[in-house]
Amino acid sequence: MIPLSYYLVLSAILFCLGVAGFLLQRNIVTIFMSVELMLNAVNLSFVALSYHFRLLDGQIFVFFVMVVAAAEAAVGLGIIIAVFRNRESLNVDRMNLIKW
Amino acid sequence: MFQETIAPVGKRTMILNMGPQHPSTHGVLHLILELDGETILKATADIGFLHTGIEKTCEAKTYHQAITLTERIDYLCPLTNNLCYVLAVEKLLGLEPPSRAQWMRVMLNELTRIGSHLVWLGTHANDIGATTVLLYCFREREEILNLFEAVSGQRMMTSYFRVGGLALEPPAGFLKRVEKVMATFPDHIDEYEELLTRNRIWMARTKSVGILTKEDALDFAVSGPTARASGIDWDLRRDNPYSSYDKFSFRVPLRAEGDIYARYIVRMEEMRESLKIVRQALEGMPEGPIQVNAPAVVLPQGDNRKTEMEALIQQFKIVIDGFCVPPGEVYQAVESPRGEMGYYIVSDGTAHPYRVKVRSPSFANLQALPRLAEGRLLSDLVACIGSIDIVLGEIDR
Amino acid sequence: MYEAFFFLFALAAVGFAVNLVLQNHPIHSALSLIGVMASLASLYLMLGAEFIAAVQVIVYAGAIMVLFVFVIMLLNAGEEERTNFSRLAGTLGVPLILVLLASIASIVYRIAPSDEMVRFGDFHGRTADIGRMLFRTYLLPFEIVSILILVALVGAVVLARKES
Amino acid sequence: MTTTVLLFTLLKVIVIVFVVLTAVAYAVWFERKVVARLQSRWGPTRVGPHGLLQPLADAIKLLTKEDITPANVFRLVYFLAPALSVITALLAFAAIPFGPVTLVGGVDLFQIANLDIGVLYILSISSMGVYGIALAGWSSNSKYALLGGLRSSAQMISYALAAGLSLVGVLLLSGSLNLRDIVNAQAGATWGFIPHWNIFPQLLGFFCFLTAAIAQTNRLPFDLPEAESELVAGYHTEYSSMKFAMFFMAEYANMLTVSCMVTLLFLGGWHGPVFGPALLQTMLPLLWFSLKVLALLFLYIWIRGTLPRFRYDQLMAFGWKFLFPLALVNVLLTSLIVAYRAD
Repeated sequence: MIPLSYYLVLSAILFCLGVAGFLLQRNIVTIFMSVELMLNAVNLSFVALSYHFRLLDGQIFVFFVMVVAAAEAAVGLGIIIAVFRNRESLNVDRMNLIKW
Repeated sequence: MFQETIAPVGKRTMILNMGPQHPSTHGVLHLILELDGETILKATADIGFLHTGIEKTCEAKTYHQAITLTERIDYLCPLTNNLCYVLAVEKLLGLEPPSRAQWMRVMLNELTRIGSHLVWLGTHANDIGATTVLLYCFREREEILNLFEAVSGQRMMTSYFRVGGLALEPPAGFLKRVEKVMATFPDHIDEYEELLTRNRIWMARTKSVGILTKEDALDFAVSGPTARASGIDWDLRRDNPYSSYDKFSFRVPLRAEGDIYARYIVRMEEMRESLKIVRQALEGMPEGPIQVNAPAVVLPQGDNRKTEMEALIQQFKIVIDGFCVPPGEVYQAVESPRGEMGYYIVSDGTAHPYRVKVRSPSFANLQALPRLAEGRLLSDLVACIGSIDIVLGEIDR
Repeated sequence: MYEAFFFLFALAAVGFAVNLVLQNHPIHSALSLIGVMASLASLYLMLGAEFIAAVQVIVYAGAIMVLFVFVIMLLNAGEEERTNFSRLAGTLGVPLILVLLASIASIVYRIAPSDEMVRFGDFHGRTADIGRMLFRTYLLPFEIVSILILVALVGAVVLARKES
Repeated sequence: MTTTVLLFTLLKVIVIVFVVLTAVAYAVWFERKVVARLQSRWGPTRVGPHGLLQPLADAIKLLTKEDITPANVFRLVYFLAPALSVITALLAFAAIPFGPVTLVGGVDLFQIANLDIGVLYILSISSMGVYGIALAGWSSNSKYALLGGLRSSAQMISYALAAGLSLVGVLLLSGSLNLRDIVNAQAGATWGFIPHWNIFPQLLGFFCFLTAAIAQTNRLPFDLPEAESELVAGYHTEYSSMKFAMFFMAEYANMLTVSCMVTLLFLGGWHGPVFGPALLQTMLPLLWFSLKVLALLFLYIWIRGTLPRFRYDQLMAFGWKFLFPLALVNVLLTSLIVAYRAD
């Protein structure tokens, strides 16, 4: 038996790790993966709450999140490839053309 | 508009050293490839891994001994090399072998051509992934090698052609045996064609891939089936006949497309034409001696050596000193399975050639490879290498 | 047994996530993320969401992450050197993240019923029901998401196209 | 769950893994034999009668060979990749039922776990199999291996889609994701001799799935990731000894999985004429199942012995422009028919 809140706290931990990765990593691919980690953390909350309410709507939301993540990955990786072709680097600090 | 912003500034390319140890470089070809992904931007051939110094070694041998070296140049068609060298020396000496020897030479040469094309087809198909064809081809090649063994005692390094004729009288019933083997061949060729010619994947892999235009083929001095697939109607057997090829009727297969498929079709048809030539040779094989009557050049035959003093001395002289060839130079070309195989021999009047230079078809054909493969995928390169049918021994000599 | 499995997968997920953040090489981060996703799929199974668990593995771990790995391999970029790393992010970021975590946790404990226990098999999300809901209640979002993914597809093709 | 049931289940898992591994070893023998006969050779003949002990000899050889780790590999990933390949290949067998429900002591003998989402489970496990190959290619730090890994990851994603879609028709017909239910829906026969197998209404789906599955298992004509004439050995160029053997095992285990899947989904699973005494009646379904799997394996090998290999761009074009639309058409047609019948 596990209290439901354990799942939610686990989700929070994963989300915060995602945020940390987003902030600490310099590699654009890893940053992108940190975003995916955050999405996954939220998905866990959805599934846990779906269990709590005995409703499937939460799971369907997870489904939608996955589809959006897939779309995001396709476009995002396309952009990364384009950027890499231009700048020969995946470091976000080097992508500072429009930074003032 | 934004296309410009994402245009590649510095292309990241990869240098891939393909070979000399690689399953489909047909020996020890080393290709330096510049790849963008799998697309070949630049292909450079690095040859010389199989350099054996045969041309130079010939200078230290007598004209007779050099025969055994020539067939090691191209291990897929030893008899063609023998023939070319022997014809060149005969030209210098002004000898004309008897017609039976000439017809035997033609027949064995065409058998060699079939055998060589079988190896080409097997390895080429294997490169493209059709493994079964390889096994089928080697099964049939085995029959041809058995014939060589029967006639000369050797399967590959036969040294069967000698200056002035043949080395030995073919064994009794040899022609019958050839006939029997040849009778099965049309079916075998049909079998290969069934597996490949109308195969969708085969056509997709070979059609309009590795195109060599007629102009390029001429510029690169490409010869043989590779040139004929690009629409160059040139076959030395017909256009510059030697060894009484003019007495045979055969068609020279020709295609205009210049792609891998055209080369495949040309070689397949050549095999059928070679069969025709072999059959004509079997039907019209003249009787008579197998060697020209030139005691100073030709080794005495049979039991003469055991009963006649002159024959023994003759044998001794030819073997120890060799025979002298009048000074001069000669170029003799024959149509090898790969194209124009030519021997340029300079004689200074001694028993050793002053210089032997081999014009090898694979060497010229290999030059066309970068033109065929650049801008295409790695898989196409493999198919292209197979389609120009190179033998590294002949390139490096 | 259920507790053991929960802590196993939860610890695995957290461990992989930490590894993701700390690794220098993107391929190791990607592998860690795959580990997180696999652990999460197991947790979904334990919550009775077996369809979501399967889709998590097929779509997330089996397709999206393959794309990531493919891109990392394609670009074949090694470890990035650490450049003008923002000191502010280092000194302030980590404490702030901890604060964020603490606040979320406290809210979870305030709101979530503490007596609610997860029992395996209590709730079973049947695939057929999910399908029914997806195509009845959530038909419009489903269609919108379909168009979204089509747009993303076209966008990705345009981005990755080599100008000839 | 009592301890005896637990122990019994554990024993069952071990036995099934053992059987699967043996089947994998003999699948290799079978392939060598059949390909040899197709190519008018003999195949293995020396070790045991008809070379039947050849798999054993191969195993000893591979186990005792020197295990070479090249100098500049990414060690962790390099060691992980073959294990990942084998584990994902073997995990798929957890959900495959080999015969009808046969309870002994409360444990089903012929299936490890009867999952409600059996089809999805196997699809998801097989979609994880790509990591073994892709990571092996990447971590070897070799150009040939890298090209092989790149090829495989692109190929697997493309064909997983077609494979999944081509199964939708079957799922629509049987209305379940449970493999056992799907097989049971195919019981019986029309007029006593045409079995109710899904292959008849789902011929298109059968073709699509088989093709996509051959591509997913990296077999000719789709064996680009290891195309030996182009990439030397593709993704496992730098592997030797047991690590190489693990990729080999994974490939054949995947072939077996696919053959089992096709048997279950399209060929009526273990259904076939059942007669005779009770013991025979329990064994016959197993026999039918094995025979069908064997026939599919033979098909695999037959294709390998006949066809040349695709080129990379042609493979992609075939997957996306031909197979994928075909699978979509199949879904459309089947759903129309199902909807029409439901009215």
